[in-house]
Amino acid sequence: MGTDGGTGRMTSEEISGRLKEKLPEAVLAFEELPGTAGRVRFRAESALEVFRVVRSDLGYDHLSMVGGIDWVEEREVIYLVWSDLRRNYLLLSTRIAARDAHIESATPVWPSANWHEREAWEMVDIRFDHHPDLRHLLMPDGYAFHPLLRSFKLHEPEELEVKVRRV
Amino acid sequence: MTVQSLYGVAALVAGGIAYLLPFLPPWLVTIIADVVFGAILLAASMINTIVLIWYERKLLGRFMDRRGAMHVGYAGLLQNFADGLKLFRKNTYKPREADSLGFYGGPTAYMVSSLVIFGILPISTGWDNGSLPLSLLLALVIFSFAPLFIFLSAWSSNNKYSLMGGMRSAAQMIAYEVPILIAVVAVVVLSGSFDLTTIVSEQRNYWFALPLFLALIVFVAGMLAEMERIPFDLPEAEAELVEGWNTEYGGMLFAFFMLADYLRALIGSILIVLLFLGGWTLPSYVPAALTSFPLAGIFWFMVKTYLVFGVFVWVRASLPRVRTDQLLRVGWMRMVPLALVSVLIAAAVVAAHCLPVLGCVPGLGS
Amino acid sequence: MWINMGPQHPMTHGLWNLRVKIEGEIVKEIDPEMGFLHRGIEKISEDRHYNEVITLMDRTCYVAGIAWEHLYIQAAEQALHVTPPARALWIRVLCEEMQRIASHVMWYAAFVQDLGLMSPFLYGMRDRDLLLDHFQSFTGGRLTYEYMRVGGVRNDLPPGTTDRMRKTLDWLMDRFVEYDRLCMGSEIFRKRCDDLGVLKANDCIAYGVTGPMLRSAGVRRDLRKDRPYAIYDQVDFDMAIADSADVTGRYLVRMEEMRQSVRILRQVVDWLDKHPGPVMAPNLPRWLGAPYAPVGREGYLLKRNYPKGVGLSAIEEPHGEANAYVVNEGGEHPYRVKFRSPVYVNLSAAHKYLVGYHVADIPPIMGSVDVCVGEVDR
Amino acid sequence: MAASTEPKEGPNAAFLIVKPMATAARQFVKSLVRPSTIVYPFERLEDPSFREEVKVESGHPIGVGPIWDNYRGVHALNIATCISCNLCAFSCPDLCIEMVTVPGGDPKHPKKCPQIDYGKCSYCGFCSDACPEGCLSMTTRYELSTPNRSEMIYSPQKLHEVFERKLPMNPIRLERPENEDAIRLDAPLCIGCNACSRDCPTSCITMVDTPKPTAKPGEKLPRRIWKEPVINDSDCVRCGTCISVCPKECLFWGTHP
Amino acid sequence: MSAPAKAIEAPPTVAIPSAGVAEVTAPAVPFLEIEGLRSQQFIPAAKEALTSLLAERAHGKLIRPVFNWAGRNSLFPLHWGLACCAIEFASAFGARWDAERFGVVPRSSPRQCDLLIVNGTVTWKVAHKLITLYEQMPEPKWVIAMGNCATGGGPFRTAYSVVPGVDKLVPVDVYIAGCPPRPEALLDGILKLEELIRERQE
Repeated sequence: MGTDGGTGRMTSEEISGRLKEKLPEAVLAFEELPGTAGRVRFRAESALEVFRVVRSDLGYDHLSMVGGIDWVEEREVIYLVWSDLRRNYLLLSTRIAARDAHIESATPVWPSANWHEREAWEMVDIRFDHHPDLRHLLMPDGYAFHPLLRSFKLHEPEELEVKVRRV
Repeated sequence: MTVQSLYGVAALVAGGIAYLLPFLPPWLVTIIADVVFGAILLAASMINTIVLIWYERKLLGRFMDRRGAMHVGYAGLLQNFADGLKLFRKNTYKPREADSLGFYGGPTAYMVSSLVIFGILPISTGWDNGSLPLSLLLALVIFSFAPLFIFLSAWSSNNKYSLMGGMRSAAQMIAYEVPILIAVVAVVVLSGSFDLTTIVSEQRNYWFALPLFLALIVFVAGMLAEMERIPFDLPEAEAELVEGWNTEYGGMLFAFFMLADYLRALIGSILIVLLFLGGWTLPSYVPAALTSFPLAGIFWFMVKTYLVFGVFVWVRASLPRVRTDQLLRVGWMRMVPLALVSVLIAAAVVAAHCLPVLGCVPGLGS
Repeated sequence: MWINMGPQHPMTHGLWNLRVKIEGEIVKEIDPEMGFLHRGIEKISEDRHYNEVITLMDRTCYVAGIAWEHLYIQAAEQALHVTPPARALWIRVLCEEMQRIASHVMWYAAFVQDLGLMSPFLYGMRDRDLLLDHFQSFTGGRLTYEYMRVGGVRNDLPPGTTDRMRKTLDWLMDRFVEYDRLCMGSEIFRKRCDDLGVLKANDCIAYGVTGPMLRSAGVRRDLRKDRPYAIYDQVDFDMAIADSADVTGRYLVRMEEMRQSVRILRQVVDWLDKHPGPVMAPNLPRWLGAPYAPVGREGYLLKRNYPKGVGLSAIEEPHGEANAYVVNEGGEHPYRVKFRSPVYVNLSAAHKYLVGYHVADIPPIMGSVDVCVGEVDR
Repeated sequence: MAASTEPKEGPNAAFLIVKPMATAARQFVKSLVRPSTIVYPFERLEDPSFREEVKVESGHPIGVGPIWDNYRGVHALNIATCISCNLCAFSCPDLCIEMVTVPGGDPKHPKKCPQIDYGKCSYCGFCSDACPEGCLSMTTRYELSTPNRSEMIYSPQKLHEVFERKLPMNPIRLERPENEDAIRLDAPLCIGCNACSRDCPTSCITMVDTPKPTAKPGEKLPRRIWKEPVINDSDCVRCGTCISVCPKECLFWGTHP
Repeated sequence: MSAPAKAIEAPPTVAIPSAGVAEVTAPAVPFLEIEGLRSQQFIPAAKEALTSLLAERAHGKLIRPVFNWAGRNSLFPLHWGLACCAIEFASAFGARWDAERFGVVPRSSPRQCDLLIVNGTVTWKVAHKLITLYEQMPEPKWVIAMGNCATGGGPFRTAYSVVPGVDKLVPVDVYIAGCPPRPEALLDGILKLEELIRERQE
């Protein structure tokens, strides 16, 4: 969807080529995704390298969001990054096993990942290693559940009992 | 003792005193007269204050393109009486860790110190309760007690916001008291007296606002700070300190604060009218019909006071709040020089009067 | 001394807690505490049909409801492979720009009130009500519109809307002058706001700060220009940029954005007058519920094997850049909906622009961020 | 290309505050004539006097024209035309609509009409969009405060009272789409049980005889009634009741022929 | 200067002092009509007023209605914005609806409030703070649940973090339906509450 003709813009092929060249093992696949430059699937173990390359070599200096998706057996972490130079988005995604899901934190590369990762941890139960401050953000401290897991079901609350105010 | 028996006792005492009046010794009658006078003054000032609140609400409403209180009583006139009665009935909680003496004593002293000034201010010819030679100084001194009581009540209510509000109140005092006093010096130089009645009568030919316009500006700004109104309402800055120093106060104690605030606003307006706008007099060249009807003095006095207060409301509707350091800077770097200049102007006017050539300038003292 | 500013505090404009460590009147350390309004919107969305999520979007960001509808709808349409007709796109841009003005006016009202000046609050709410009246005239709601549907918008504009809109825009342009006189024309305002809450460009980018805060630092990024969605490449407008990176800069950027929005709206209204047409995509599958509300028995869709998809959208919301990520796994409900709230990220950088200033500066700085807790906590 | 954000109003006066105070004073004079406040219980925005164009000239931004017709307030239900199709309840995202029995139906097939809990309703209008008969629509009434939580549950009769008060209703009703999905029959599964035809709210399903096939040797014919439903698509409101009552799941949503 | 010139016929029960009457000088209070107070009608009038005031029903007939009138006409809501309804709450205080017409002025400190308008979704995280605020308000106090979230959780009632109705936490006096209610609906709710307070005085 991004318009062409600006300076410093790269086509998706160039990006994927650069990624493959820099990180031949970490990058698993490069897919087309409308509205973005593409979707990079990478190996979770080498997350930090991928982040560094995407940020410094490819120039994606703005991290838009970090999200977690629960695919029951495994969990997916998505990173949406934007480059002011290229004027487009790039989606990084990786899958990790649901059992003891953990991945390296992106905060050294993008400081704005801090709250996103806190939220992803408390909602989808993905632990971010070396995160500076991994505690509850939206739920109260000590909340034991991870609501955005598929196993967490919502239900209608029980009927209201209306108290009568004393006069 | 029930409420009913209180009524009874009060009525009995009042009836008895009225009945016994002719037979009492003169000193006692004087005391009773003073008490009655004081009570009437109290009632008058209270009613005036409450009407002032109504006036501000209505005026502020129009400045803000709305109507203000209008459904309680005719045009909302009874709104503030309802507020007062409601606050009178409300519970008053004292926070557990609060200091009793300061928590209850602070608002009371604040209220009382504001009320006392009304005993000093002259209202019209013959309504001056005896002219005191230093009534201006006395009024200003009592007027500047308030930050002490504010700080007292703020500290004793054991709340961080209150404490910060009290600290600000005490800190900003040094920003405005000095320029106010220097501006007053200009008035005193021009009028040659510390007596408010004399100051007013000195303005029979022209108001001091004309030569001392700079002093008027300084005095108005200082009074805004003294009354803790926008743009200088730092101690109760609602945006950052929830309600400032009265955060922990509810019920009647809060009503005391509100009333005393507006009492002080009234006093501030009255002081401006007395010092700069000719008090209850009009310049001697206005038609006599304007000043000859009964109670003309009080009428013009009230009109001026309410207009001056209207200016305060206008300022409130159009200016944001300054910061503490900015208030200090304004006080010392702008208001003090302006006040000093106005003292020089006053001295120049007096000197000009002393010169034989210009001695014909009317009304420059005697 | 640690102070809790919130959750009930006039500064917060919502439901969050700013813990501040002060020495004297100087802020030394801060710790925002969020989540007091966490309503689990992303979770509830997984239990709803695609169109039913729209009712949640209005409530996600309650000052810019229709912008969030637009955000979600774009992602959902991409995930569901639906293309709306052109007129629907223009109407959506009309809504979004109106909402931008309404949101900025609301921001103006609240922000200036933080500085102790009350009348702009009243003026702002008054002028915002005009825009809400327009919204009400064609969506039927004042704050919660429920107007957009997958594949278009619910209904066309009623006759006369565009003419009334032009008059309102003229009125608003006059009011913007008034706003500027009250703020920029006031020395106290300038003294309060200049060099306050400075967040330089490199910090903005590092912490992901977007929107007027970013543009006030001189960074030229506006998704409407850089990644034109809907029909923003067909309208003519300028990006509002300031260089001061402080509260005054944010004020100026927002005021200029309102003027540019009026400019966009005038073009959109002219276009809408000339190009009547359908506002809903034809041949939508019935279970998408357009124009009907979503109707379905549980599981009937499973027989149908609808193609899967992923939708990603990004819009320049009044507060900044918002993203939505919708995963369609072929079911009636979205498998996962993930949002990126701009205020959320702007708040997470709060220690960068709050520490070192006075306590009295916290309300204007936080006011200039334009906090909407609904979209932060979701 | 960037717009200039230079301050359009600089602080010009040496002493500071002239412009804002002049602005406030102008507003004061304007609102002395008539403030933009609506004296609510006595004046209402939905009154005809406010249905005028915006009065820019006089400075009173009250009302921008006929804004009220489309407002979504309390529902109005015409019980007489309600066909008990359940579509409103199914379309409600907040699950605030419950179908309750009202008098008027036969004992075997009781008439059910929506009962709306206004403590849950989010006024999205999906139910009135879904209503095939136009009997459930939204009025512009918005005053719903009550001291009792239970009074916020509006029974069908109460909703009918709202209807009888002839309040203005939402004028924009959505047209049915051209090519609508329709209900189709998976014929080999059908057992001819008549459940769909019996429960169809619009009686658009008729059971017609199907020829009983002759059994081949060794083959056992299914035990069934040799009838099949035929759906009249023009009368069908696509409520899906037949699908939910079908014991054999032989009805399904199909595309329009 | 005028001494009590007129001879006063004192009631017989009060003994007249013999000396010092002539020397009493009136105080310099120009506006106090002492003469009028001295009239003989004063004592019976005071007696009558006393008896009527002392009566048990006077309290109920005079004092309580006055305070009730005061209480219902000056409801100070707590300045607290929770969610979407807070925007409409603010609109109600805006220029167009101007809730201050009814004496409704928001205060930021719960000590000075007597009306808690719960204008939005209450989550479990904020629940105990809401209760604290309610308890900090001095009696008499009232609660309005504004909007569906406060009434019953609204569209979010199934969520894991939302209190399904604020009446589980504090006693609610008036519910206002709407999502969010229009500012008029809020004003209507406040007027309903005023009616409720009037009814409850008996």
